[in-house]
Amino acid sequence: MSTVLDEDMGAGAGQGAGASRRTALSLHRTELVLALVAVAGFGVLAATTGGNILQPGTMQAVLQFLAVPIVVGLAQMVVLSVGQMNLSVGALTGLCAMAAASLMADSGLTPWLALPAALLVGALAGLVNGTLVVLTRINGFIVTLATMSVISGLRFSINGTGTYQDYSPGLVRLGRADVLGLPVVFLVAVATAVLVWFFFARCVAGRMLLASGGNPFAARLSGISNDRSVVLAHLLSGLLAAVAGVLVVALSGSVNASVGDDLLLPSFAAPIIGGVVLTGGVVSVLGTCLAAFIVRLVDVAQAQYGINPRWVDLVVGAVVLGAVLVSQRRGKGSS
Amino acid sequence: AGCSKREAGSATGGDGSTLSASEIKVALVPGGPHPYFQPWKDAGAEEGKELGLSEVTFNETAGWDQTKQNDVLSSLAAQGYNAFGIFGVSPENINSTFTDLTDQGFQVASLASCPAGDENKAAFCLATDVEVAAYRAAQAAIEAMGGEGSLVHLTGNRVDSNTQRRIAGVEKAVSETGGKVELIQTVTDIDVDLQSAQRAVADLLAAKGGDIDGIVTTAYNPAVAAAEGVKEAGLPIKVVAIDDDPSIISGVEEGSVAATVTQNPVGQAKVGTYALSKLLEGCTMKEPGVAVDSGSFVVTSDNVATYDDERSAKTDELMTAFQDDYLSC
Amino acid sequence: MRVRCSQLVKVFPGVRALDGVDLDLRPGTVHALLGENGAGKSTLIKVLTGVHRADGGTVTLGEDGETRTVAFSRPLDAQAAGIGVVHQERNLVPSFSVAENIALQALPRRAGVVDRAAVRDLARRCLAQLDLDLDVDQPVAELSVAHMQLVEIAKALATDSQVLLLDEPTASLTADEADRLYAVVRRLREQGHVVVLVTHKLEEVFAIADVVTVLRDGRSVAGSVPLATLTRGDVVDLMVGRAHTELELSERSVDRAGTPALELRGVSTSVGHRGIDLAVHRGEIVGLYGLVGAGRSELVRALLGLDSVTGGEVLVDGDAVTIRSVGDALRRHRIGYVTENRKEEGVFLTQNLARNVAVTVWDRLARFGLVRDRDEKDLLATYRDRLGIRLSGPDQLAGQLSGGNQQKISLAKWLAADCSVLVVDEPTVGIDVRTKAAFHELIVELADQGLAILLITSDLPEMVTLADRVAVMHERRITGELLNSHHYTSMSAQVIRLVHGESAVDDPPAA
Amino acid sequence: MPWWANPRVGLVVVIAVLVLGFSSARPAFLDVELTLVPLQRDIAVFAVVGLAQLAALSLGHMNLAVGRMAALAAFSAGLCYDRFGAPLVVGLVVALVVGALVGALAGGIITATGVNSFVVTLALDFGLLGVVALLYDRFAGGVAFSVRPPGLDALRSDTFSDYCAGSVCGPPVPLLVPFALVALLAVGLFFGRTRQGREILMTGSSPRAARASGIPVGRRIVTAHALSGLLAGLAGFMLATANGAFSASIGESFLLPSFLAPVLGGTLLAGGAVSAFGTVLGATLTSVIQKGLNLLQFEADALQIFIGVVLVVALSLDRIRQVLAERRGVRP
Ligand SMILES: Nc1ncnc2c1ncn2[C@@H]1O[C@H](COP(=O)(O)OP(=O)(O)OP(=O)(O)O)[C@@H](O)[C@H]1O
Ligand SMILES: Nc1ncnc2c1ncn2[C@@H]1O[C@H](COP(=O)(O)OP(=O)(O)OP(=O)(O)O)[C@@H](O)[C@H]1O
Ligand SMILES: [Mg+2]
Ligand SMILES: [Mg+2]
Repeated sequence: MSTVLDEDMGAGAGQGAGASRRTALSLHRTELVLALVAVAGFGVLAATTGGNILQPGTMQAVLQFLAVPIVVGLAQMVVLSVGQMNLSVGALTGLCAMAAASLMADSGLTPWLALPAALLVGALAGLVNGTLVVLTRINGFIVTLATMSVISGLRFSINGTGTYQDYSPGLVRLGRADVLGLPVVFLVAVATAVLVWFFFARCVAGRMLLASGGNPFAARLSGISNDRSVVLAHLLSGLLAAVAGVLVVALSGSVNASVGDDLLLPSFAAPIIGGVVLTGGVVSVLGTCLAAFIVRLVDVAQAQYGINPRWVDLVVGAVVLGAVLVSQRRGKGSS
Repeated sequence: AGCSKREAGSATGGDGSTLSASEIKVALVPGGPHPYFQPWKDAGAEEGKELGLSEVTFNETAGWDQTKQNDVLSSLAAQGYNAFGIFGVSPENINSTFTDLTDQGFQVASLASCPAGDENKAAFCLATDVEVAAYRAAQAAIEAMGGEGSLVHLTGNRVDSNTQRRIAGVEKAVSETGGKVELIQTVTDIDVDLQSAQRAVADLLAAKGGDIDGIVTTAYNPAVAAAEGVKEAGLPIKVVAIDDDPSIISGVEEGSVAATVTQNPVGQAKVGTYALSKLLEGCTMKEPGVAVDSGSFVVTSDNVATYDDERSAKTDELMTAFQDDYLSC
Repeated sequence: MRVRCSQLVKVFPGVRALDGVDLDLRPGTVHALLGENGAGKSTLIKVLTGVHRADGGTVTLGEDGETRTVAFSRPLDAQAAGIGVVHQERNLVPSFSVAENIALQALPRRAGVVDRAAVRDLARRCLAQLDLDLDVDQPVAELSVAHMQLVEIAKALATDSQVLLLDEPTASLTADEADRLYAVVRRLREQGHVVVLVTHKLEEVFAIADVVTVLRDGRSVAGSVPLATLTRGDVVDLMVGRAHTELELSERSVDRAGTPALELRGVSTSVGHRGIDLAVHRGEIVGLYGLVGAGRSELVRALLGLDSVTGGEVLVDGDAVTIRSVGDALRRHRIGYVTENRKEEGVFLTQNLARNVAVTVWDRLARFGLVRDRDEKDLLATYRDRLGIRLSGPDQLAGQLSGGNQQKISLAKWLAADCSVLVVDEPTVGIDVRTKAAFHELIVELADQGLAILLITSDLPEMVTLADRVAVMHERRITGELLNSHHYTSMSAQVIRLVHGESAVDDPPAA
Repeated sequence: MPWWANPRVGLVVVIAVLVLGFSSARPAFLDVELTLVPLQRDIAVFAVVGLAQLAALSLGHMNLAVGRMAALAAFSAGLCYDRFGAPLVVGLVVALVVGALVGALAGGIITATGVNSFVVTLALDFGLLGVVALLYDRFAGGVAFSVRPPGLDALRSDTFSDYCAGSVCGPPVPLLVPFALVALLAVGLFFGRTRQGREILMTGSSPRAARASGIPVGRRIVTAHALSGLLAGLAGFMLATANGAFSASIGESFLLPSFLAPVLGGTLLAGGAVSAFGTVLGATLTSVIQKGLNLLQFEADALQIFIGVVLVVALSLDRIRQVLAERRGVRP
């Protein structure tokens, strides 16, 4: 074969084909569109409610209850990064909240001991999840469904149907405090998000998780242990769920075994609307946070407008689909 | 062709045959774990001991799922339980469950809630009339508001006929004020999880806290959340809660909750167990399927110390009513 | 470092992929590893690098005095022992940047945090060895196949191994890039490294290798023979196991008088083709040649509805048609399309072979709406024999086949579809010599039976052998059309001129 | 492949062991009227729910709206009985059609927009929740229809042993079970034997390769989702029948079991491989565990803990078989 043929090789470089290229680019586009949707939604709310939403009190309520969805979304995102799922995040959030409250109310521990203990519980549960997945090679979906059941049982066994209150006035005061108008719990959630972002963007361990999720075989060939990635992802997911639990304890002033029952779908919705793919290898901390914010705006809108509850779900459905549609249409249109 | 349906037979007890107290095993089956039902456990056991029954059990594993509850019931039946006091998870379906059990010769009572519609296939229904309870709660709220202003109603699962009845009860009380009180919002589906209830309350207060004069809650988690949220926000909103969980009673005591409407779970379990055992011993209902109100009590800071006596009195009254009026032995 | 394998055995369910292989890799040599598709070359490489664990035999490292026997249980072990590799299939993390993919095996780090400057540095150094100027921050998903391949080679260079195993590294490279690679290989040889080269391109073997090992059916039939002692014919005979005769195709005559089976008139596409005229008659093989990236694949993809045709006319048997999808093409117009991208589009890696082959003909196989497994298996058996596909059974998953055999499956499914027009894109990438010849015979036979064939290949000798006419594409335009004289030297000269956008006319074909 | 290497065999063994264990601990487990008949009814309903999810999983998609599709289908059946006095089977057909149409709508949105099925069906779930509530409000004056067509009660509570030809009576199998059997056979045949079903599986394992192989990918996606909706509709009808009323709460608890049954049975979440029979085994396994533990009368918390533990332990036992199979070099 002659070599003359290839002088102008690379003439077309940079226009490479391939569908996967789109995923990489569309992630940024998704984030951008979500940001636009969030700003627009917020703007519309502010305008139509006569600025009520901009009142400090309202803003605070909006952001306070955004903290837990963000952290729980991140907890799910971490396992999605390696192509796994964690169905136990919600129950685990509840368990950790109950454990912390119980340690303070029943055992009289100070929050300084109770909260780290709750975090430890979460991390341990995550470790168990990950280890079970790796050791038994049973589908992670099933394993975490089973552990979800176990965790729900444990959560319920701490205090039955009872509600803990007045466990630590100091902690609750802190949980409801704000710094420059930003609630402390929200700041904690943002800090957590920044840490998670840093972990995935810069830390060797985080990059390894993404490599395992993006192409397990390639990761193995590069000396990365996929098993270790799976265990680590579950462990971090448990830890983040525990952080969410701690936020619940600090924010609400009362917790019972029902906490976490309503978190499973939102935990998936935030990252998936945020552009994270179920098969792993791609994460978007910003997208997850923005998606959680948009979902939160829908709640707020419901309260602000006093929408007939019968129509709320229709509206939520339309908004979710609409937001995603806009982001994907954009993605298609400009590529 | 030549195929015909066999007549249904019966499995255990009932059907004319009578049982002695020591053969009677009663199961009290709520829809799922909930603080409201907790008194059933002890009240039922106590009554069972008093009557010399073989066993009275309390099983809350139904998990708010009618299919699971049916499962739990048939498992209990297979274990030899022959009388059931049931809080049906879904009131619109529960008559079928009752029919299944009675067809097999078991005795069934509908406790704490009656089936939806006008029919009751259980031997009797001993329950708070949820519509009346909600009506009274709304009335209490309206009274606390001084008879005028804006009211908000917080409640649970919308696609449940009990919720529908509660909404109707509140609406009735509001309409009776002749426009002086306005029901500005009904928030549903916030009983799943305490956090959702807290979030909904926070959003509500942020949106219209200033315009709201009263909140009436007819589900547990919203009640806890509303009591707390209002106290926290420091708004002059009157909150009327439901039931007498310790957290709510302490709210009534310290004034953050204007009133709570308590029901009579102890009476339901006690009288229910009694009547079920009598039915197995050969008594019959004079009027099968009768609905008996187990009573509801508005508790304010005035009577928080004494409402329980009132309630015990009601229970005793129910007991005699069953002995004298409802059962024929 | 010297590496010796003796009597290596590797068994997969249903196949003995390696059945007693001996290999002796001496420092300072380029060692060609040859064999037909499915002979076990890739498996041997995977055993040597810890991807698979051998079921028997030994691997020893080191010179005579101090040898040690090793059994790698994971890729990391092989890496640590100084063995680097480029596997046959691409193994990159799509969302990662070029730099990070190159450095992934040992990410430079500081306190657990990736040292991004060092990563970029390392990547640039490795790419520089290949004379490659790529944006190291670009995600590899955005690269062309060729560039991915080069990144993978750069990645293997990053660990500075004593032994470098290259499994068909040039399959998707052009000759120019291949030359750059071989420059690196020569340099490594001079530095005393061993390079193992697996390829089906015998010209490359004779240009660069010193020693050759030939595998057949998992056994080494020639163990570490100096290449100087062999001719091309000898090597082919060793691989095939019998005397192999070069294919002699008889002169063909094509009747171009009737309506073309497929004709493009002034076609433009959404990807930028303008005014494309092209006609393929029944019984004719039309070659479409061009540089990598000239837009040939894009043109046929648009034609088949995978992209859109925006202007001009497409005629099938003289009737203007609109083709919306491959299914449309197959069922309404009987046009088949063998893709160049076998891993993503050609085969269903996680489905069994029978289904892979029958996917285009289920409506024909169905009786009363139901498809019987037996019919699928018969179909597979037919093409197994016809194309010489090495498989262990119809239930084997396509992903478990050797690369070349996957290519054959991708082909078989369209042969089974019984089309009257066949569009074939790079059909013989990664296919061994014998199958290639068989395939050429098959294409000619199909054309003789009256099929119209549009053949895209970057393999110029193949083009000259097969095509009746050659159309050349440059920057998404047809720059000229030539009647094939089947005379390599003159044809190639003309084609090359067209390839660069010049006219071919002033140089009359030398017959 | 030896018979024991088949993953389905593992499930059968696990189920058999559990049944043995439970029935020796609680002989009541073998009580026909009170245990086995209700158990079969549960399995029938949840197998169909699982098959509904399986239809979406075949593509590597998910249907988060299974429950709500079931609710809407049950509503339509109820409406037919209530407003038009339709006979039993008409309501069933209407339920199936409505389910299929809603499913097709989901599939249509997914193909038209290219949005992830998770998001589309999640949004649809919310939308349907609202629609179902509004519809019951408008047409049933609340949350349930009370009218029951003739035959419904028999379908609900009878078993074949209630029907005798002369002295020969049928087996103690609930009348609902054949519905599940038909669904099982139909789904098995569809994915195993028909061109459409196979093309859906091919699409599931690689959409790009499917498109390049001439499979009308868009239409197959719509078909699979329509099938999912149809089966959800059937499940809704069956549950409404089993529970005795056409109410808005039908399907509320379908979501997790719908995934559990097929995934336990060997269906891949990633798409491209399904097992209809495995789904039935998966539903059986979960129902048996639930039933057995119910009979052991645990407290609410212990019950949940044990359900999880038994599930993991049972599946781990099956793993041993799998490991053995792999060691023997058997391809799964
Ligand atoms: N993971 C696997 N499972 C089962 N069989 C396999 C697997 N990998 C390879 N084989 C089989 O082993 C044999 C050798 O395959 P191998 O990939 O080593 O061939 P090769 O010489 O590299 O061929 P090619 O030139 O086509 O790349 C083939 O028959 C193939 O089907
Ligand atoms: N090796 C490459 N280098 C740069 N760009 C490439 C390369 N391969 C493909 N492309 C891109 O692909 C597009 C055209 O590719 P297409 O596959 O249609 O061309 P082709 O003539 O068939 O070449 P190939 O031999 O790669 O199949 C161009 O936009 C080009 O940018
Ligand atoms: Mg190979
Ligand atoms: Mg090409």
